[in-house]
Amino acid sequence: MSLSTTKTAAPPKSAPHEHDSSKAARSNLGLVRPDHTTGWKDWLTTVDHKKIGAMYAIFSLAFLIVGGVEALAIRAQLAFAENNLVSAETYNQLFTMHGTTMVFLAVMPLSSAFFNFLVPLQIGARDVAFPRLNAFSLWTFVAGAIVINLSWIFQAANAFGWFTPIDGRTDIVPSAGWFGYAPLTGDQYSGIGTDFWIFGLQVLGIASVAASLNFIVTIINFRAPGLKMMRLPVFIWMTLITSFLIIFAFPPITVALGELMFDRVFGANFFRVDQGGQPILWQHLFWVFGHPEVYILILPAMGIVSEILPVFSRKPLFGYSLIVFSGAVIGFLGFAVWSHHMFTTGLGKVATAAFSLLTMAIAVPTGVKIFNWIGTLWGGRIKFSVPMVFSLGFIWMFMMGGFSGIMHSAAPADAQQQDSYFVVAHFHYVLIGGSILSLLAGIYFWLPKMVGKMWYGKLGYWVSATVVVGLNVTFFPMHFLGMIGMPRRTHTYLEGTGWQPMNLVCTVGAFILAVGIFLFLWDLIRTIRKGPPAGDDPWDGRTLEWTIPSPPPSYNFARTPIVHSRDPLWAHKHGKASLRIGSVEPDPHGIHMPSQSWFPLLASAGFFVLGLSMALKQAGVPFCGYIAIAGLGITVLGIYLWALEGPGGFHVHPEETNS
Amino acid sequence: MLGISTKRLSWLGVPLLLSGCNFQARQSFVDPKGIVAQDQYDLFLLTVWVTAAIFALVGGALLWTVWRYREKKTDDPNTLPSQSHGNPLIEIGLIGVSVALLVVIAIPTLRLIWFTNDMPNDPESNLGSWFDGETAEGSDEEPLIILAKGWQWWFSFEYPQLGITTGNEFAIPAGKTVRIELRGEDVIHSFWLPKIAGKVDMIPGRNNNMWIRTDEPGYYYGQCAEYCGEAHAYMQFRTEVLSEEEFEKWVAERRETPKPPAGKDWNEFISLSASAPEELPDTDIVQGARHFFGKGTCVQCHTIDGTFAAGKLGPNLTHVADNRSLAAGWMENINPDGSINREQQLENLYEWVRNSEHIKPGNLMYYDPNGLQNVELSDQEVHQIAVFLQSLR
Amino acid sequence: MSHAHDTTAPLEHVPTGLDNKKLMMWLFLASDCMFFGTLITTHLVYRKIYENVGVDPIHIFDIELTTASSFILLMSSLFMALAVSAIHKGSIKSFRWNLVGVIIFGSLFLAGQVYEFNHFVTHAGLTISSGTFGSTFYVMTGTHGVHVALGLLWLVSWLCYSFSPRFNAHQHAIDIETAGLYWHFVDIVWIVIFTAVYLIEYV
Amino acid sequence: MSHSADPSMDREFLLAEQKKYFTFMNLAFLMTALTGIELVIIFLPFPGSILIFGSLVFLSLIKFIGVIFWFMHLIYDGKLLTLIFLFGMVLASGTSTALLFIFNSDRVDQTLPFYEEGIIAHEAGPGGH
Repeated sequence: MSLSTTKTAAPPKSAPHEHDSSKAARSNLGLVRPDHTTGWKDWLTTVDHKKIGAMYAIFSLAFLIVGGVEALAIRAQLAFAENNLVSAETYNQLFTMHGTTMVFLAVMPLSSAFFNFLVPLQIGARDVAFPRLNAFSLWTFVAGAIVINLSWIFQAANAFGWFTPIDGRTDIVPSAGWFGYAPLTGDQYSGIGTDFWIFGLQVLGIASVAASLNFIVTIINFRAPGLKMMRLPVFIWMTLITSFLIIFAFPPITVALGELMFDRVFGANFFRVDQGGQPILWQHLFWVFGHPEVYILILPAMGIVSEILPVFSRKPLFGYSLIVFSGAVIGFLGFAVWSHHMFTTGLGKVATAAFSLLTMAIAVPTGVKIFNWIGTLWGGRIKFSVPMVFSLGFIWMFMMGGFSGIMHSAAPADAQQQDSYFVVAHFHYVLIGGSILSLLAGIYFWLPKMVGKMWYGKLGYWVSATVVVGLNVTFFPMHFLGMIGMPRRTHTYLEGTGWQPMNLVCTVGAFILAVGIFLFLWDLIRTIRKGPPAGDDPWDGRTLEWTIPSPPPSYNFARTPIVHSRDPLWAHKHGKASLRIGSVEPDPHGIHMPSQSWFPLLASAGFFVLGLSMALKQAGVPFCGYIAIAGLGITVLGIYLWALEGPGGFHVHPEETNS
Repeated sequence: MLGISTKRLSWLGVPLLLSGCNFQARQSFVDPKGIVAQDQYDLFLLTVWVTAAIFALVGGALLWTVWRYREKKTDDPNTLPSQSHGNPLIEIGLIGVSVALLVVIAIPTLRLIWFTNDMPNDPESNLGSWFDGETAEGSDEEPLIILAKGWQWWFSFEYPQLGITTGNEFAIPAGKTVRIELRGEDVIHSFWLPKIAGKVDMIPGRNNNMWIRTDEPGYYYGQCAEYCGEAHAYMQFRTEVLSEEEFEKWVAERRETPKPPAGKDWNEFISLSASAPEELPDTDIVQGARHFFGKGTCVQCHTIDGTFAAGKLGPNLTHVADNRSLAAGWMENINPDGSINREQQLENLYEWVRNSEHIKPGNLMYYDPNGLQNVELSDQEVHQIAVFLQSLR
Repeated sequence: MSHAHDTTAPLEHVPTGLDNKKLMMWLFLASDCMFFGTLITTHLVYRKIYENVGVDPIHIFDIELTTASSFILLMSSLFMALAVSAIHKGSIKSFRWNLVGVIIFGSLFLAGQVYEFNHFVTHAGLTISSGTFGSTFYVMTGTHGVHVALGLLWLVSWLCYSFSPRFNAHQHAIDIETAGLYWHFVDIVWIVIFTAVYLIEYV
Repeated sequence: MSHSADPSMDREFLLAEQKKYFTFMNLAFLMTALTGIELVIIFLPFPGSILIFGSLVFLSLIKFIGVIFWFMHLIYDGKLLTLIFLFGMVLASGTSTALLFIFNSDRVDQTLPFYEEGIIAHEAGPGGH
């Protein structure tokens, strides 16, 4: 795609003192920078947002499989009444880890993969604002994820008799639920699984907040010339709102987890009932985080769908400003409805009524989005490519999840639905039908850009069909299971309850869903290996990322684009000449590329040591307190070296090499 | 295309699912029998109808749009569809309609929040004005109060006005308002009796309460609905709604305390048991009682009214053989029709004491540091304890 | 010295004209509002629901000392503002002296807090396990103390770095300003804690 | 933060910095005075007075605003920064207010042992009051 060359004056630049050669330079510390490396060294030290995004995607898909296997084990156990496939303790560990894994290790990082890959490309930037901080976020996420999941290894070691915690408790995998309600998570009632959970989540929280700060700065400051806020793609808007939600929602959970840690490790009394602690406070703090977290999971999905629908309807998004505005309203209201997770805790009339009404109010901006999506389709020329099929499935399934959400908002009716399978059905429709479907749509949409290979064959349609069918067969009957009284988080149930037939249906559905995900992975791998070349713009796209080659070169844009409208590429192709994308005169020194670095990885490794050894300290493993301090030392050392090595960087000259 | 049509096909499965679903199931909240549950069900149905109507409209619009504006072979590839990007009037209109529909749900919701949260017996309560009867303001009659406590993993029910304590089962009179005080004794539990009323949590350190009332005598099943640890799934309870006379009878029965298997009274039995066991008759029941109070360490956790067994950590066993269930509702103790097969019951009691760790994994009777895991009991001794337990009615 | 020098766009392109690091620090501080908000709320909630916390805060608090601590932190904030002003003017010498002032006052504050904690534990018997009051008080003020300590570490690092030949007033002014923002934030958190935790007990 | 190398700009800049210097000094004196006033008014003989409570909140608010707008340069910087920070503040204080409203002593289980006996602290016995 050749861009017209509307020229602006080249910005004056001070002479850069970095050297331009493709040889690795030395940092201020005198160490050789890991620039221009290849293979694993390159991946470990990269600061390139595209590679970091790809790694987020790989890790999150891996954890999606882990969480999925946990889900299948849960469903297999529940298929028959009074089944004994897994023990009660294992079952509790499975559903705890399933929830934690899916929320923190699968859906959030998969969204993050899209943020990383797309944000600079869609706003016409070279990279994110702080590339090394971005690498740090990735590796800290990996550190936290490994800390939590290592508990399975220690549980296995315990089964073989190689490892026994000092208090003799054998629940080494977290088993208190992803919500971790005190006092069940107190040291009286649960073993070191809870410690793994606490420290893993704390580390993950650092990763999320650091990444979000980075994205906000990037979106606010790194937009290409002419890309005003109200010209941003909706996906970028939703990224911005999600990032704001993360930076405001994670502090409360950080504090709550910290207080829980003080209870468990240092004998504080935040949630210790006999000393005056109020467990209900944990619930409040958790849901002050937990409800915005729900929107952290769904808003990126809405952004992705808002990008895909216009492309395949060949029409602009209907009601752009209203969609953006309603996204912001959803985000803001997300902080005002947390207690609707606690309608049965005896909040009192006024609080219950207030939270009930506010929850209903959220249905309005959500409905606005759905109306606008239909408005986008209306009058378009709808092409049923795979991403579009997934997006349409998303709207349908998300609507169903939304409607059961409205049912929950009526607090007295919710007193029957709360903690029953009705709720399980509701949030799986929202999270699978909402988040996962749209993330799959996004993968089908942007993978060609990511790897430069195009999907081929009809497998994509089969994936969408299997996933949607599996989703409905699994979760639709759960509405009825909830209505006939099956509570959540139960390891088994009696024959006489009448829950058997539909549980069997759900289990069958879960395996259909698993087949769908398996087909998807197969399609993904075969496309990456053998797909035909995708070309720059395979879908007739509308936004800036489709103006550059696929896969994008390391420097993204050879010339910084100048944008004159919303949907710049569409306007460029079909609009008036005045709306064509311009470009900034390139810098004669070439494009400045940041240097790669080992130190973000080092700082994250410190968190890994810290988290793991704090959990093991609770198990009574000797010297772990000192190792934890050493871990903190590693992090501090990493940050110092990172700061002292200097920014570095080198220049590339795409115009020379390309022309 | 495929994705859409399959999605439609999946709807064909719904009737099949419905046929596999028994809405009269014993914990079904769509088969309400109490006033609170009935109101909650009505509100639920209202939300279902409202959302179903929206779903039909919006979903229909979606399907129609997708069908109508699909790409056709006849479309001219060189022209673009209309590039409209918004219509404020339509959007404001749709927002208005959504708000109106939500108001339809909001008004009865608010009404019911006040209705279910007003407690009988509270000075500022308006419950009396909601429906006529004994809870009206200024009425002399006190509602029956039940103190329900959640333990890991069983329920205890105390009647402070009547001086009765039961475990995992309680009875209430039909047609009377009952106020239930809820307490969590260790971790958070939740009291859920789906056919009578929605759940309210039992939170340690916090006083919660609810009221229930039903006019239909019968037998109802409930369960803990807040995840409370390893044996959460096994934490169930049952409620018998009795006519007023039957309730009086039940209260009288439950107030009776068991007699010792030998000797004049329990003190004598215990002293004999300690000083001169050979003077006691060598029957299973006597030996069982001795194990219960001695070697079996049962008294550390269980109470039998009228004796010095006053443990708090386990259910009250005063009338354990009259209970319809064992092991927090997990095992049947009485036939569904109410008749009693004594041999079967003995077998159950034996099984429960002998194999509790398999029947209810994680239960504290076995796994507590002072529990049965550290008590050596032969099969015969367990049998004797079961015989003694069966005598408690 | 700050976390990341490696911003990739020249300022000329920045649509808002705000420096990346400064923007990021403000975002972090906004996030930290929620952090300290939650900690202070935990304390206030327990103070609200328990009339009797087993210990009379007025008796154990030494309000004169705490007021002095507040004054000390305010003074350190003043020096910080002057240090930032100095570095903008390019006067490294004045910058260093002001920074030394910040570090001295900051250390004094920390010393005051250590003295206070020590006094509470040894004389009033208030430990982290003393009901909810001990837990919320120590964790809240302790977290604030850790923030102060981290800020000191950061500023001491800059003081050392200012002697390095690589230090350039022009180039590093923004880093100093960012560190300063953090330091001032620690000060305003203390302003809130001083009122909401200490003074309010006397009303 | 890059002021240009132009000498006339430099002089203006230095003048502005000089003005800031006095602003900072005055502000510091004001806040010291306010802190002193705070210490004094809590000992005024109106215990439990809403007036004292209100003035404490008011005084700390003044100090708060003084620091964020002048020491932290918000008044000299872009509006966006003010907006971001105030958004965080509003969210935090809103959540805090809601939680303080929701928590009431009337639902606290007052039968717990510590509540009756007041043994929450002081296991160590009477100290140096």
